[in-house]
Amino acid sequence: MLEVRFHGRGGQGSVIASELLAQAAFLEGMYPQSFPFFGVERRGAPVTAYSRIDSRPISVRTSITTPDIVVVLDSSLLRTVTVTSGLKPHGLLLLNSEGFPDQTRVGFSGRIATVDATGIALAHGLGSKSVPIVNTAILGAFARVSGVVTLESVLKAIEKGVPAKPDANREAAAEAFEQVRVLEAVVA
Amino acid sequence: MARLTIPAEELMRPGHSACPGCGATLVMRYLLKGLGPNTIVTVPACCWTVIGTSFPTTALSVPMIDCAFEATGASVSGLRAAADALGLTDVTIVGFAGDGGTADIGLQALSGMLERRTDAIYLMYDNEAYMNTGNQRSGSTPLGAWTTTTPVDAESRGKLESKKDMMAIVAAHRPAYAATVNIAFPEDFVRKVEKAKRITGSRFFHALAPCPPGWRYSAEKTIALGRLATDVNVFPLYEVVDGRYRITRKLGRVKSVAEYLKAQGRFSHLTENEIAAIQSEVDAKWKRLLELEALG
Amino acid sequence: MTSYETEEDLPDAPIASEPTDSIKTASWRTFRPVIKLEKCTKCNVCWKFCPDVAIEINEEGWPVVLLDYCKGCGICAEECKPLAIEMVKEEG
Amino acid sequence: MVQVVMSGNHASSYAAKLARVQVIAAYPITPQTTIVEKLATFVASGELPAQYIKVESEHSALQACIGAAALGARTFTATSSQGLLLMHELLHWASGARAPIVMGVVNRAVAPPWSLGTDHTDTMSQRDTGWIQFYAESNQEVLDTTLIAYRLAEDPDVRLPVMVAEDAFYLSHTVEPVDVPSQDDVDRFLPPLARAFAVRPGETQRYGSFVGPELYMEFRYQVAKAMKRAAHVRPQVEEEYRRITGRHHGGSLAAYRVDDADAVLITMGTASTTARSVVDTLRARGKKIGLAKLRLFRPFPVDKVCELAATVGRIGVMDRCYTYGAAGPAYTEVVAALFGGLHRPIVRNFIAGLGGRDVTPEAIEEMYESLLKDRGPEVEWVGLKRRKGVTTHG
Repeated sequence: MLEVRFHGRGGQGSVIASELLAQAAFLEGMYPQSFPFFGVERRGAPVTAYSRIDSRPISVRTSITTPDIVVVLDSSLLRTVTVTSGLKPHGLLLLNSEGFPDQTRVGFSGRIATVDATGIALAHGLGSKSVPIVNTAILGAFARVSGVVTLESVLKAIEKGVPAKPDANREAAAEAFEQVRVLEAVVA
Repeated sequence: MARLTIPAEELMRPGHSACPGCGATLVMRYLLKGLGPNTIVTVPACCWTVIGTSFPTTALSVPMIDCAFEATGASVSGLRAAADALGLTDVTIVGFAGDGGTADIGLQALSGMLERRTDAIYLMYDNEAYMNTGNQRSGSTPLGAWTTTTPVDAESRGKLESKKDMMAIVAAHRPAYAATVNIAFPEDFVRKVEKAKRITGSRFFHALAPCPPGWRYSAEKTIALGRLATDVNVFPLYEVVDGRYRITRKLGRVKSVAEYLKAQGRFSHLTENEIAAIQSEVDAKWKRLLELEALG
Repeated sequence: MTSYETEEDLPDAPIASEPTDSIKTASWRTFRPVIKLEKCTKCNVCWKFCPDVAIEINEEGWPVVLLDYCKGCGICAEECKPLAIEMVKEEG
Repeated sequence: MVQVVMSGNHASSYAAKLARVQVIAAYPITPQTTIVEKLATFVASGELPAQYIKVESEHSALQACIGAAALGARTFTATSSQGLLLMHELLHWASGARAPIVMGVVNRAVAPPWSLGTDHTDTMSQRDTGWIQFYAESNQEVLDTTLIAYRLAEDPDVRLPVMVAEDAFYLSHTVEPVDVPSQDDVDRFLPPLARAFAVRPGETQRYGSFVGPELYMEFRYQVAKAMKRAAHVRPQVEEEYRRITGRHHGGSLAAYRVDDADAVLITMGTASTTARSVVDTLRARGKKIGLAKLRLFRPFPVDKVCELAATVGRIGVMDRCYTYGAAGPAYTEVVAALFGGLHRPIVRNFIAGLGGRDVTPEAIEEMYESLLKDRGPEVEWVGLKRRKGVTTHG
């Protein structure tokens, strides 16, 4: 079973990202379970959402404390939220940022992938400068680096799942799939 | 240095959890500037339940007493009765509730409080929908507005009913004082609060509280939109003292309501004649208000 | 701020008494207001309209943004008549 | 101390007056109305300098009391049946806020169909709300228990709201002699309410607050602890009340002629008076039976029930209420209490007196006879009008 934790800010689409991931996994015949951290969503305030994906029906209903993959939709969160807490050493950290962060600052020496989801989203008119909608772009990158779901099922999930601009969202996901870059784990 | 036009003392603290650009925080801030520290605020389920932050912190320097969604008016009466019984005579008791908590689920308790002439202030901060639960339609949502429960689609054009006129309902109870206040006009807001503080008996405020995520506009426009609401006569500023109406802001030329509606995503679907229908409703209400004022 | 970890730490009734000043909401913003004092006329409008009480007026009467709390809503910049406030993007 | 012939309702009003309540908030409902009417005369005459808020609903009545209690005033309210059900949201709120409110409840059946008769369904439906719950058997007990309720509610180790239930009409509108303690005696027993918890103007305090999963259980555990402590504080308070007034009502489970009994019936409220007389008549005919009056339903006297089972082989529980899809709530609690104990008496549930139906001596005798038989239905609706003879499980 694979466990994913999404970090974002209110209004950036983290919860929809987890739901789209669930839909994509389902389309590939897998059993998904996605849920938001039920707290106080405020535009701009930190938000977390979770996904579980397994080949068998998922048999646990708790929050996720040791994720295999952490996805960060807004890297400014690195300043205030320990996004890597509980992240498995051999796990993956996928960041929406232009460049690679200094690994020590992030406190994680496993695989790190980055993609400029904000740039891609704004280029496709998704959200505004202050609140870019980056969830579909980050999912495109996720498809590439996670090895869990294919880009094709992510695009199909986006088709039905996004509240607006399905085409722009699909293009953003495809573009992020291309642009995502991976820094292999320093640890053997 | 320009003299401050409203009291300097801050009884609402920074660090609260309101959305950026939230109108309801300025409503609280100006209310407490007008009333001062000897104030106790009782708050039902609403945005402020969350804005006030979670334990162990509180966003007000004065006591805030949580109460049930339907019962702000009763909580106010209970606090006032206890204050009188315990000799805390000069403390001001305030009920501070949202539009849903006042116009819908809390209307009965408010009516009871007013009918009992409870010597207290009840302020309804009006962001025009159940915003704390994600923008569902309330009785105070304006005609034509999109909300999650009044979607825009083939069979639905946003809210089909007009906004519930709380000031008229409250005025029918003949309170000692009732007024509309708007955060875009803080001086008028605080002056009315200071005036109400000096009056004994039941006093009511209808405060406009623009809401960026709910009304779908960019956060920096909160004040501009609040100003526009009054300047297009959607939210006229007036007070009712012992049944006599007095408009506290009159403009030579009134702007068209279209300018106000087009600045908000929740109205972006409106057609020209839907806007025209809203314009005529606004004009009719303004005309009625002028007539009420003329009654003297 | 006192820490409340266990049941014994709690007050006997659900009463919260720590001011929210201990909560830094800075991380919420993606833009930050920068006040160009040379244009500022000390009119206090920014202080007046801040929903987060995140602008203070210092002794000389200048407005000072409390960056611990500012959520970057931009009302101050929007309402500043002399256009002395600019919203600047926070670095990544 | 003076003896006055008065109704159960007025006994409740006198107790509130003697307790020097400061804020009353109440909404009228049959059969509670003469409680609040009497209080209105006390306030109007100046005998009771309280603030009386005539609210527009029971929901508001309890919210007003909670608001007043937050400032540290001693509060009183009273209601019945539908009114108590409307208060349900605030009943949970009061215990969570640790508000020491005392409420008189005149037990009355819940609609539909409308019924004014006594029935414990209203108060039994509130057994999970964190209120201490007494059930009175006499007007004297209503007055005494209401005063005891204030001492218990305001005890620093307790600080929980208390409900004193009395049966509609059998007590509320029945007049009988009641010893009314002097104001001095009551003042000695019940000092003014210490404003320990009260919020003070000018303080940075939020009363109620908001928590995530990390602290909610801990706050609610405090209410659970307070209820446990109430079980220990109650006997001390009642002992002191006996010392001052000479009266004691038998504690949480008042046993009568149980020591050598083969069968004991547990009853609540006014049925206990009738049952006690039946014990005497059947004892006179050589039947070894006894009675235990369950007076305190929350906190439930588990130890007392287990004590009873140590010497009695057959226990009947008369419920003036029924939980659909299960059994009578008092029966369910008794069986649960015994499960952890050492003894396995036969326990049977008798549903009787719903909607104000008389619990006659004959009905009580029928319960004892059924209890003394080796086999019988687990739950029996006694006095139920059915064509078939046997009134078995509901």
